[in-house]
Amino acid sequence: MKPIIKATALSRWYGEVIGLNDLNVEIQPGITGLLGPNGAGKSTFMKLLVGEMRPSSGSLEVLGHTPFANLELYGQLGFCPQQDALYDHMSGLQFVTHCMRLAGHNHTDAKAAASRALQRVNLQNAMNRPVSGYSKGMRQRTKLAQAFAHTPKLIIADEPLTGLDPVARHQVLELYRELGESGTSLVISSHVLHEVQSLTQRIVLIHRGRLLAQGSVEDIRQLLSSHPRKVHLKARDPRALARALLELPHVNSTTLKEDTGDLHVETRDIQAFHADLPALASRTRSGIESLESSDASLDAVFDYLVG
Amino acid sequence: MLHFIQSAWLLSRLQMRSLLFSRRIIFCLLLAIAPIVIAWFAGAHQHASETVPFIGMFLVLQVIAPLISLTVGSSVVTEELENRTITYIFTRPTDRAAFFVGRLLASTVVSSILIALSSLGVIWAATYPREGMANLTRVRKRRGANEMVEIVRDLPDDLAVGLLTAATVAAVMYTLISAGLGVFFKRAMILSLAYTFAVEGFLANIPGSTQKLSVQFYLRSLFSDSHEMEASILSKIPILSEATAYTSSEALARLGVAYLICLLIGAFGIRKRQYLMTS
Amino acid sequence: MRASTHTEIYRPFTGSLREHPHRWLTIGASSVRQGFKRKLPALLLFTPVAIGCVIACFRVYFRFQLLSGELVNINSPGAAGITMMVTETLGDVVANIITYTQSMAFFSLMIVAWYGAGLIAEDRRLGANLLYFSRPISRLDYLLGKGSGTFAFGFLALTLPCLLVCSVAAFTSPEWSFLIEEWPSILKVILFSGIWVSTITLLVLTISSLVGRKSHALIGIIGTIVLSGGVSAVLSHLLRENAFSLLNLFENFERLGEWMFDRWDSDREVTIGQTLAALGGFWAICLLTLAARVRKLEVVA
Amino acid sequence: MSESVISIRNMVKCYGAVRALDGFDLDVPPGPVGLLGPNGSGKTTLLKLLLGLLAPTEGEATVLGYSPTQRLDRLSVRTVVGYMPEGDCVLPGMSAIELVSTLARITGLRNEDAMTRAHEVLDYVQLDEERYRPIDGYSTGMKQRLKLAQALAHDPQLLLLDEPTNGLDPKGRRQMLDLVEDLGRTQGKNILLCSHLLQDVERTCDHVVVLNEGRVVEQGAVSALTAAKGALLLVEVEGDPARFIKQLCAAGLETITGGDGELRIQWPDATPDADRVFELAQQAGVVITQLRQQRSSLEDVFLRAVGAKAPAGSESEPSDSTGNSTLLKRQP
Repeated sequence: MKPIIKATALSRWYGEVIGLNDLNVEIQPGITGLLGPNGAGKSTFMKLLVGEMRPSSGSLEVLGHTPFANLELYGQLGFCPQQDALYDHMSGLQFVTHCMRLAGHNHTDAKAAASRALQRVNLQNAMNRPVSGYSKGMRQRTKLAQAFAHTPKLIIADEPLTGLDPVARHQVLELYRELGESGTSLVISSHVLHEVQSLTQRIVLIHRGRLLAQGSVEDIRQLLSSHPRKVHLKARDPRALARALLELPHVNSTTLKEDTGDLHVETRDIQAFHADLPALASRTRSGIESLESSDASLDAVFDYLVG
Repeated sequence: MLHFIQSAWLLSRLQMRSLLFSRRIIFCLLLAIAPIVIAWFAGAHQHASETVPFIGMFLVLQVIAPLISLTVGSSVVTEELENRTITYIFTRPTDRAAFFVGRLLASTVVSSILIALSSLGVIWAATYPREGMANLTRVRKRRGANEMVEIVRDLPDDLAVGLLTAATVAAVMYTLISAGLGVFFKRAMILSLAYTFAVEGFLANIPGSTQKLSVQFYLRSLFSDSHEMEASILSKIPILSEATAYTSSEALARLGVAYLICLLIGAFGIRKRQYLMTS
Repeated sequence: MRASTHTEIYRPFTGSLREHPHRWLTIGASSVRQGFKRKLPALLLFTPVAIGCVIACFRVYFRFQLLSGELVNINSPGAAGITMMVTETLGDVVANIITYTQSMAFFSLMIVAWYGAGLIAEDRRLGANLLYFSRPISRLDYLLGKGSGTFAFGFLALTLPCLLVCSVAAFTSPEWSFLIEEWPSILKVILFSGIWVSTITLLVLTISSLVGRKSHALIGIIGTIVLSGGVSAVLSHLLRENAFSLLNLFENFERLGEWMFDRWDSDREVTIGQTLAALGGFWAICLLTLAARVRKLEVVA
Repeated sequence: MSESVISIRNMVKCYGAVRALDGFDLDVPPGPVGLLGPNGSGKTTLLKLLLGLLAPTEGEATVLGYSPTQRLDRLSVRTVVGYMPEGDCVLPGMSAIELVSTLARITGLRNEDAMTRAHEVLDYVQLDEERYRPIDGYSTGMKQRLKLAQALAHDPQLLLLDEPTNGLDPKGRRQMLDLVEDLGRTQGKNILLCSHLLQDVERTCDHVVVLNEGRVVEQGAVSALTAAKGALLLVEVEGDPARFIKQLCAAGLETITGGDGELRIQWPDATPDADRVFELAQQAGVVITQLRQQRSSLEDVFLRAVGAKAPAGSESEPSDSTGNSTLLKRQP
């Protein structure tokens, strides 16, 4: 499939501060998580995607267009900015209708599309109240409504989850899942990794302005062979289990946490470990209570890569 | 083209509403009322044909009109930029020039109405008949007994018209200048204040042809050309005597040309420029 | 992934807190230290004050030298004429000091404005009020601290140079005659400059508390001074009513100076009572606004 | 359980018509305590009340023996309480060491104590050579740690932390959580931690209080609240689970298959015996990659307490992406 976003040797700097440094990335349609530590160039990349800035060198194509002030692209693009900035004296409905009218729709369809979008984000009873009275979660959902009201092909969301309480965060995530399923491509930048992982397996990791890793979390984890896999076991008799595990050839080390009774096992070959475990468990009868490999989590991958 | 006009009209309505609810407008109202109050007090002591030119020229045209239009005009671009709502407009398939023209239209309408009302207020306050006129006669007596007789209550009407046109033109011009500066520079308000009171104040007040570069010069020619100024104090000040070089129609033509050029520069500028919103 | 225990050892604090720690003094001292961190503005602002002070000292020094006659040997022809002319230009010492104080008033205002404008405005913009008021300080401590910081700059700009000039006068006057005869006027000079500095401190802090940023505060201060001067001039001209000159801060202080050093020319229409009332009113407005704004600052914390 | 650190009686705070705090009693135990609640549930108002910055409409509170609602204790309570504000806050034009020592001196430390204490605290939060640089060059992580340092400057017995990990990147977040966990658990400081990121609260706090619309709707020890209810085993299997399921049913264990190949085995009695499951898996020649007891997370506790239904009906992990019944249709 044709990539929705294609960046070749893209770099952008402000004075001596480097934003992006020779970034080459292709993003396929679907939901993609854009990750990276603070100051890695994520927000610079977002601003270039939305056409708020021109690249200093290299080229960038979004849906086949060069994004800066490109009216044709903006018809198919929705942007949900990070700052919590809205027109406080307008109501939610007026704001989204205003945005739709600017996109060239006449008053009736604009109002209809706006109320549909606001219903979809669960703001139907608050949409006629001025935005100044909205909670942080409601403002975030209003911003999102204006991003997908005109059913764009691609929605770009910059840190949509920070500062939201769990209730609002759930609703926004559900919304993104629904949009993803309905065929709209999504690029979401966030620091709340476990939320991003619950939304999509495909991530793009940017660090110091360059592409560090791309693909599904599991595949990236496989590539990181230098890091042994970590497994956590809880058992009634952890010492017996530990002794037995050490006999397995591919187990590097087992550490026992006395306060929580957890057993941390590091192994070179995770498949072999999983294959041998059932036999070992039934043989030692050490009463395993839980077996978790938190290693494939996005947090762990992020740690190994970014450190 | 229709979409351009439609979005321009939409954005100007939005700017109109946000202006009317903002604190700027209260500041402008105070500025508009000030000359009226002064004219009211002055009316008790001086004859209208003396106060109106004095207040009109020095207070309204040189201070109040520019200040009001700068306050309103500088918010055309910088207001949305500062509270970051510009992203919603710049990621829409609308021409950015429509954003500039639309909001400029709303600001110009607001500032010209305010300043026109303020000048009307000045004229009304100066000519309002009041018992205070009694002591006016006493003042006249010392300067020559016969003058008391010809106290003329009403004002030569072309002086009033002159003040109104000059004030409105001042509003239109200065709103565009501050909006244009807003397109290119971050601190539009301070820059336009500097331009109006420092640069123009300097250019317009030294004799010589450099006066033609300043808006004030043309405003003066608009205002002073409209009536014979023999009796009023303005003729006594040498700088102003050169103002009558242009008739009001010539001055209007030149200002019109300048207006168009600035408008085009602003429209193209806003399309090309990258607006970085610092976090 | 459980967290490994933290290797950093956290050492509890063994010392004790002071009983009455004069918290406002700490705030004042830190604002002064902050002010003098940047050298260039300090240099630019304080050089005119230094030059003025040096000139005043020399004038006073020559004045007394001429009196004692060492400078010009008496028997040379025409010496008397020269000394007469020079003494006449130098004028009486106290008059010298008063003119010096009034001429430095403007510079001291600029210095106090530059250092004081950001004290409350930048605190609000950068959220420092959250840090200040999560400490056991009352609003009075905060205000006293900021006020003392600004006053210190004013003191350095005006009162200290005046004291310097007076001390030079005292040393050079024959057998301390200046000190013995004129000591009340020295006290008056100190009082006068003290009042001026505290008034502009109040003005600067009030405006600083009203606006959001240091640059806006500076514009506000300059605006207030120019506007009050301009409005009072225009009004008094237009309405031929001199009561409006009460609005102008500088004129009020001129009259105050004349009255304090009993050089009051009687045919002034504005009486000293009105001037003092105007100053009192100004102080009241400033203190009320400051109290209200700082209360808002604390609750926002 | 020793005497509570904070005890609040019938606390009411009204801003005009809005009742930010709706009259509630609360006893906060010593040690690290999490304070949860959706936006606008009264958390910040409560913190300001404890600091003595706000006077309540009714009710009173005692913090470590001081009563911040009374006039005389209003200021002195802040000598034993350290507050880490949420937003960015810095003293203009100062470096880290100046900021911490000035604030320590303002609290009441002597000059020499303030300077040594500032260095100690900055070492603790690992702001090494950056402490001499002006703060506007700091990253968000360093600013958060500096805020924690200034709260620790006068060694308070109670720490009020407002969203310490908000907006941090994962590395910064881990450093901050290590600090908070060390302070709470190893150094034994009393902490009241406000946060939206419930994973962080779960990791650093022992006790939790949930506020909603100005009232306490849930409180208790974290371990108790998230304890496993009933013996439900979640097993993730590689390869074809069908034979394994047959084995399980044969052994009389009722099994439901979740969305992404996750098996839910309902154990008849309360104590599941995982070895049996491994034995069955070995016989079925199937590889188990994940096995854990079904425990509700703090997020589920929070969502239940705040009245928003947990996603997908069953008390599953928050990261369960197979939410068939989406929240969109339901009223929040």
